[in-house]
Amino acid sequence: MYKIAKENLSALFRLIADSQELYLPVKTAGQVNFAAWSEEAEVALDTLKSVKSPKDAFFPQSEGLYTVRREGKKMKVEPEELKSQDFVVFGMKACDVKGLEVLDNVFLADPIDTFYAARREHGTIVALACHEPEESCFCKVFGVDAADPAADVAAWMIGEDLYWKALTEKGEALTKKVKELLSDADETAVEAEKEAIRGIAEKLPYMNLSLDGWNGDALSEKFDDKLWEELYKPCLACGTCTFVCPTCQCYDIKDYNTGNSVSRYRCWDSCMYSDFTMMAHGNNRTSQMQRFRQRFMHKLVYYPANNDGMYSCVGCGRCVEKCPASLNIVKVIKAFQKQGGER
Amino acid sequence: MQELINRAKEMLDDGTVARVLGWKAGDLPYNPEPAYFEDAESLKDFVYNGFCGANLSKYMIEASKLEGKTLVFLKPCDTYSFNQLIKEHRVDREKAYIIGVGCKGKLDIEKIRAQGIKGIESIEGAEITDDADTLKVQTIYGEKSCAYADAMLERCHVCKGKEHKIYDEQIGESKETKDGERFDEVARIEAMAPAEKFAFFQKELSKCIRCNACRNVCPACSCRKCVFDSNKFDSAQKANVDSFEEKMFHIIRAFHVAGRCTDCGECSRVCPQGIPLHLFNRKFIKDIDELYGEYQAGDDTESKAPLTNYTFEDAEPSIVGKRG
Amino acid sequence: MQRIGVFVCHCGSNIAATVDVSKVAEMALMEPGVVHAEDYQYMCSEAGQAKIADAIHEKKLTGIVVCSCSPRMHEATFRKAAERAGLNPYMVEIANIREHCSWIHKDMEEATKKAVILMRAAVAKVNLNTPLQPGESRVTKRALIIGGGIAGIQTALDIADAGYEVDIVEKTPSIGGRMSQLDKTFPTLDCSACILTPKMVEASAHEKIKIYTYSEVENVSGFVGDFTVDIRKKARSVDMDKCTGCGVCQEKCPSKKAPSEFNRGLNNRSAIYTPFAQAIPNVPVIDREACIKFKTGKCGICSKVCQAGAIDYEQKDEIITEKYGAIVVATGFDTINLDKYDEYAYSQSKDVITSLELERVMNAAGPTHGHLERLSDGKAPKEMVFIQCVGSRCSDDRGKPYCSKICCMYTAKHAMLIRDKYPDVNVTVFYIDVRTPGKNFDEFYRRAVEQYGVNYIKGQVGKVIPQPNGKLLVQGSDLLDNRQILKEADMVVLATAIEPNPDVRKIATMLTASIDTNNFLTEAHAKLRPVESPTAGIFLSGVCQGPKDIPETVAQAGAAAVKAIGLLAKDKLMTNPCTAHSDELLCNGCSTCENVCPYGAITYEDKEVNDHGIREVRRLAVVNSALCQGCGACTVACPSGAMDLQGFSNRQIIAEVDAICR
Amino acid sequence: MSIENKSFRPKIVAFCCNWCSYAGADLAGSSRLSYPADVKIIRVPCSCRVNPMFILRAFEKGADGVIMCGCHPGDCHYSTGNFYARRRMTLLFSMLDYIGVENGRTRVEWVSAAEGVKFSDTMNSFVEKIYSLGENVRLGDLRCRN
Amino acid sequence: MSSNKKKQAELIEEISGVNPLKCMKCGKCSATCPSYNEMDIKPHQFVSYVINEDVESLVNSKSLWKCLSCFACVERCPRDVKPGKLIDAARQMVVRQRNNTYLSPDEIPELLDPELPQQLLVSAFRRYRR
Repeated sequence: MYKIAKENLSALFRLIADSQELYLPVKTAGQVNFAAWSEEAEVALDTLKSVKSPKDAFFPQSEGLYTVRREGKKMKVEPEELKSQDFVVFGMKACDVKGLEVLDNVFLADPIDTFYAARREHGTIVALACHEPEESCFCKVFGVDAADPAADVAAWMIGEDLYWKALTEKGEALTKKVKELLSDADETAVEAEKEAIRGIAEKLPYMNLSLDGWNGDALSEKFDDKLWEELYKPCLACGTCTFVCPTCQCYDIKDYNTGNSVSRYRCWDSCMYSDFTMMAHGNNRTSQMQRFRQRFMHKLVYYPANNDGMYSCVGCGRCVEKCPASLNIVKVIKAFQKQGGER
Repeated sequence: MQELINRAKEMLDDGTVARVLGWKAGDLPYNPEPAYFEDAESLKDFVYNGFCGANLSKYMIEASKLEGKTLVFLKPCDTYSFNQLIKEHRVDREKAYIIGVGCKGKLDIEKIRAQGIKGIESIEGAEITDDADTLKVQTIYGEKSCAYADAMLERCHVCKGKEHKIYDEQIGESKETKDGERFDEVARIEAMAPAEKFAFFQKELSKCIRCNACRNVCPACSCRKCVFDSNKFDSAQKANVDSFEEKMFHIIRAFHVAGRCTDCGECSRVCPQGIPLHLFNRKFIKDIDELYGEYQAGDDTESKAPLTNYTFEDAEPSIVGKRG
Repeated sequence: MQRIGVFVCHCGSNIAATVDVSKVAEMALMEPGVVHAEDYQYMCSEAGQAKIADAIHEKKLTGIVVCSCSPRMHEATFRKAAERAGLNPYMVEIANIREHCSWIHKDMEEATKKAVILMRAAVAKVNLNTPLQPGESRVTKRALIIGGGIAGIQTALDIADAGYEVDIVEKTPSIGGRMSQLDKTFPTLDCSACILTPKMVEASAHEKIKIYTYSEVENVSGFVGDFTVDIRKKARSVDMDKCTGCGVCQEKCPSKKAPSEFNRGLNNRSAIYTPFAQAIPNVPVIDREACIKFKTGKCGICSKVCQAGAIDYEQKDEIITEKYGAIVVATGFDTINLDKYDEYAYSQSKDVITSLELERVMNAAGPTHGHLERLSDGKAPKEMVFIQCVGSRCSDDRGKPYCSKICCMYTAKHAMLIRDKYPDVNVTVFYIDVRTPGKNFDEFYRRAVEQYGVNYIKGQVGKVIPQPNGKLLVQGSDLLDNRQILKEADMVVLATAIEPNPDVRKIATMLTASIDTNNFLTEAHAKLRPVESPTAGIFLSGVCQGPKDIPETVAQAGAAAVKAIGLLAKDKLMTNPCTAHSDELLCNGCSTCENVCPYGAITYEDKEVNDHGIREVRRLAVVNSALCQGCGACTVACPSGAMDLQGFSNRQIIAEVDAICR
Repeated sequence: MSIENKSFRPKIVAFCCNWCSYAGADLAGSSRLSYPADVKIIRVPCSCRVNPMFILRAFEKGADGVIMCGCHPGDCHYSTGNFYARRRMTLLFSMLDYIGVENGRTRVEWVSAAEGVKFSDTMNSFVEKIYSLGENVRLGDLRCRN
Repeated sequence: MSSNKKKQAELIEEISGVNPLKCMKCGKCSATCPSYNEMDIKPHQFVSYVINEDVESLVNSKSLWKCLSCFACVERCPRDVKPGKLIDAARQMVVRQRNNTYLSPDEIPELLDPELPQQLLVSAFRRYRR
C-alpha cells in the first residue's frame, strides 16, 4: 500500500504520460468524460460519474476496421492496426471496471474481437473507490463494492492523499514505474474509508433493489408480459441510455466514402434506434416497445442465460440520471416487482 | 395538483376523454416521467411539479392516432409546440382536450447537483402550489437548501411568457420567471472573432455522443424517419468519427426546424452532455426576427413560416458578411 | 451496376486544342461502372452519334456520358441518339468540357485535369440515373373562358374558330363587359357598341361557343388538360327557350326603383330587366331583391303580360359540371371605390362623376340620352374640369400604387368629344403626367390640345368644394406657372383608378393561379410568358393580368387563345419526367412542400401505407406530375427528404459533389 | 498546408441554375472569359434545388469554397424559386459564420443568362478570396484528406 | 461645405421621417395649401429644395413661418411625401439652432398669460393627433 499527496498527482500523471497514453476524467465545457491527459486538461477526479462510461477506452464509440483504396481498377485493402502501445486508464469506478467484465464475456469469447482484446491487453486500469456514492447508484445489487474496486491498481482518495494498491501484475508494473512518486502507507485509513463508503451506500435508496425473478430462465414469462406495453410509452427512442452505459456492447458497421477510399468502421449502436439490427429483409423489431423490451431483457435475462447468471448491468446509475424521459432500468425492475406483488 | 387530478378523473369518468397524458411520480424526488393514465385508479401516481419539464406536445403526435380524445396537460411553452404541430398536421386538435397548466419555472436536477448537493432523499418546494423561493433538499448528509431560481432550467430564465396559446381550459397560476434576454448569449457569440467562435462550438460539440436525444425530444423534429437515419442523402452516419459529423448534424437539425422551432428548450434540457443546443436554434430565430420580421413559431396555426415565405426586398445572403 | 460508356468530343479543335481528350477517355475507364470510353472528332455529327449507337449495342451500355459542349446545346441531340439506339434518353448525361473548360482555360494540363473531374462528376451521376418515362395525360378539347367582356369574347372566338368547343361563363345577365358601357373608343373615336355588338352576336351565334350568362364558376378541380369545373347558373326566373325578348315585361313591371348597374347607378331600371338594348342573350332577368312578387308574393304582372309564358318564378339555381382542357381568365376590372377621397366631393355632389359615368352620360342610350348635362339640375355645363390619377399611382392605402394606363387617353377622348359637340364648354384637365405611348396616341392627345383647345394644367387638384350656387370650386395648382388656381366648374370628372374585378381572388384560389399584391393575376414569366399563369393550363386575357386598353386587351386575348389552342391541339400531354415525387414512407404530411410549390402541384391525401408491416392511414403529399415543372423547391423544404426530384435527385447531386471534391 | 504554400489549389463547387446562371457560365465560355479551373459547376434546375446538405457535404468532402448562382430575384424561371433559395442560404451562411467558418467561403450571386462577364468576374473574385482564406480546415472531414 | 449641406438635408429627412425621393411631383400639396399665396417657396417645391440639399434657402424662406401646419398636404399627398412635415422639420432645425435663447418647457407655465390663446397647444393637438 502506497500513497501520494493530492498535490503531486499532476506529477504522477506527467510521469505516466511520459511513456504511455493516459486516460482520465477530464472536464470539457462543463462536462466530465474520460479523455487523454494533457498539461492543459482539467482533471476531475472528484466526479463520481463521467457522462460516458470509460468503456470507450477499450471499445471506442467509433473505430476504423480497414480502408479500401482504389488503385486504377484494382482495390487495395489496408487493415487498421491493432493497439500495440500500453496505456493507462486512471480513475475508473468499481462499477465501470465490472462493466468491462461484462464486455469481456462478449468480446473475448470465441470468436475473439481482436481490436478489443488488444486494448484489454495493453490497458492498465487504476480504479478509484467512490468517495460518496449517490442516490442513483445501485452497484451493490450486482455485487459490486464501490469501496473496494477490483482493478490493476485500486486507489482511494482520502483527505489530501491518494492511496494506491497494486492488485495485479500489470498493476505492479505500473507501480514500479511511478514508484519514485509514491510513499509507503498502512491500510488503516483505507479501511476506515471503505467503512464510510459502505455506510453511505447503505443509506441510498436503490442499493437494496431486489432482482427476484430476473434470471436466464425467466425468458418467456417476462417477454410476454403486458407490462412492457405500459413501460415503453414515454421512451423517446434516443440512444442516451445505451451510449452512457458501461455494459452496452452493440455496434454497427458502416462504410465511409472519402472519395479516394472507403473506410469501414464500427460504431456504437443502440437497441433504441429504429434501424437496430435492420437486415435485408427488414427489421425484426418493428415497434419501440420491442426495442425497449430488448434492452432490459438483454441486460437481465438473455445475458445471464448465456453467462452463468451474470447480469449485464452494473448499477452505475447513468441511465437513471440521463434519460430525457426519466425512464431507467430501476423503474423497470420495480414495475415488475410491484406487479408481482399485486398478483 | 389535486385540482388537476380531480378534473382528469371527472373527464375520464364522464367519457369526455379516453386517457390522460400527464406526468407520473418517479422513484426519486426529481424524476417524474411522461405517462398515460387510463383510469381514475392510476391517477394516484399523477404528479405535476417543478421537475415536470417534459413537453407533452411531442407525445400528442402518437396520442392523435389513438381512439378517442386525450386530455393533455400543457405548460405555457408547450402550447406553442402544440400550435406548430397543428399547423403541420401532425396532431389532431379534435383528439385533444388541452388543460393549460400554470408554470413557475422548471427545475434542472443537474443545477442542484452542481451546487454540491448529493445523496438526495427528498425535495420540498418544487410543487406548483409552493410559494417559497427556496428548495429544501433532504439528503443523507442532512438538509440543504437551494434558491429556486438557481435550480431553474436556462429556458425559464428567458421565458417567452406564461400565456397559453391554445387550451380548452386553464388550471393553476403561473409565476413570471424571466430575468434574462433570450438572445444575449447568441449576441455574445456573434461578437466573437471567427477563431473564438470556432473554438467555442468545437469544444461544445466535441462532447456530442450522437445519442439523438435532442432530436427525438424535439416537437419540431417529428419526421417519421430523420434524414440522418435514412439513405436519402447518404448521410446516415451513426458515428461521431470526426468533428464534422456533429457540425453537420447540429446545423441541419437546427436548419430543418428553422422557422418551426418554438424555442421550447427541450433539446438543451435533455442533452446528456449539457451542450447548449438552443444556441443553434436561437441563432436562426434571431436571424429570422432581424431579417424577415419578428416571428414566433407556434404563436398561431395559420401564419406562413419564414422559410416558406419571401418578399422581393429580402436581404441578400451577402448581408452575413456585412453585418460583421 | 451500370455499364457506362464515355464519349469525349474533340469539337474539332475547340476542345482538343486545350484538353487532352484521349487522356480524358483513358481516365474514364478507371471510373466505376465505365466499360467503354472513346474520343472522336465531332460527337454530335452523324458519325459520332453512330459511334454512340454502336457502343450501346456492342457493350450493352446502360448509361452514357458525353464530354462535349454545354447540355443546353446538344443534350437533346444525344438523348435522341440514345433513344434511337434503344436506351432510355434520361440515361444520358453531359459533361460540359467546352464552355466550362476548354474555352476558358489555356493551360492544357490544368484544363485536362478539370475535364477529367467534370467527366467523373457526370459518371458519378449516371451511376445513379434511372430510366425515366414522360407521363401522359389526356386533353379535353374544350376551353372555359371566365368573363364575357371583350377579352373573353375575343379569346372565345379565336379558339372556336380554330375548331374547339368554348364555354363562356359571365356573371352578369349579358356578355359585353365594360366595353359595352363605353360610348366611343380612342384613338379613332368610333362608337364602342358599333364594333363590339357584332363580336357579341358572332360569339352567340358561333356553333362552337356556348355562353352561360348570369352564371359563376363554383369549383375547379383537376389539372392542365383535364379540369373539372362546376358552374352555377343562377336562377334567371325567365325561361331562356321560351322568351322572345319582346320587352313587354320590362315596360309593364311596376317596380322601377332598382339602380341600373349598366348605367352605373345614374338612373333606375325595372326589377325584370335586360341590362342594355343589345344584350346577349336578349332575355331578361328578374332581380329577386327588387321584384314585388318575390318580396310580397303579390304582383306577377310580368307573368301575365308574357305572351310566351316564359316567366318562371320557381326557377332554381342550377349546377352544371363540365370538363375542360384549358381555362382562360378574363375577369376584367372595375373602378375603385372613391369613399376615401372626400376632398374630391364625389359623394357630396352629383356633378362630380367618374369617367365611366361620363361614358354613360355621353351615350345616346344613357341616362341623359347622350346630352351633356349636370346630373344635379340638368343644366348644360359651361366649365368642365377633369382630374387625372384619382387613386392611381398612390402609395397610401386609399388608392393603387400602379398607373391605370387608360385614363390619359380616355380623358383626351372625353375632352375632345365635349369640345367637338359643345364648343362653348371650356374643358380643363389637371394632370400629373400625360402618358401616351401607343400607336397614334400622342397625336391624339396633341389634337385635343392644339385642335380642340383643351386646357391642360400640370398639377394635381387639391380640393373640390361644392358652392352654395351649385357650382364646384376646384382648387388646384399650376406647377409650371407656379400659381394656385381656383376655378369654378359646373362638372368635375374623376379619372378613377381601375382595379381587378374583386371576384378574381376567389377564382384565382380555385385555379391555384397566383395573384399579386394588387390582385392582378401573375403571369408565368413577366417577359416571356405574359399570357400564361404559372399554373399549367390557365391563361390570362385582358385587364385581370394588368391595366390595358382595348387593342392591347384584344391582342392579349388572341395570344391567350393561341396558347390555349396550342394546348387543345394536343391529344395527349407529355409531361416532363424530371418531376418531384414523394416517398410515402418518409412523408410526414406537414404541408411544407405544398406551401412552396409555385404550381399547386402538391396536394395531400389520406392514404393507407404499409410501413414495414405497420398498416395505417396517413396524410401524404402527392405530386401531380402534370403540373410539376421540376424546380425542386419542395425537395429542400421537405425536412425528412421524402420529396426528391427525378433527374436531379439528392443522391445524384451529392455524388457529383463528392466526385468534384475528391 | 499553409496559405503561403503556393501549391495550394482550392476545390470550389459552384451550383448554377439551369436557366440563368448555367447559361451565363456558357456565355462566359463562348466569350472566352477566363476564370480559374478550380471552379467546377454543378447544374441544378433552380437555385431552390440547392439543399444546405449539399453545401455542407461539399465542405465535408474537402471543398474550400461553395458558391451558388441563380436567376436575379424576380426573374426566376419558376417565378419564386430563388426567393426561397435566398432565405435558405442567408440563414445557412449566417449559421456557418456563427460557428466560426469564414464567411468568405460561401457566396450567392445572381447571374443572368446574359451576364457572362459577371459570371467570370464573380468566379475570379471568389477564387481569389478562397486563395486568401487558404485551405478549409474548420469544416472538412479529416478522413477525406488522404 | 457641401457635406454640411448634405447633413442638413439628412437631418430634415430624419426629423420628418420623409423620403423626398418618393415625390412624383403631382402638386396636390400646393393645390391644397391655404397659405399658398403667402409663400415664396411653394409646398411642392419644399421637396426639391431638400433633394437639392438647399436647406438654407428653405430655412430663410417666408414659407417657413407661413405654413399653418394644417397638414392638408400631409393628409392628401398620394405618395406619402408630406411636404408639411418637411417644413415642420425645417422649423425644428431653426428652433434647435436657437436653443440657447429659447425657453425651456419648465419656464413656460409661469410665463403663460391667461388671456393668450393657447396657440401652441392647439397646434400641437392638430399636429400630433395621429
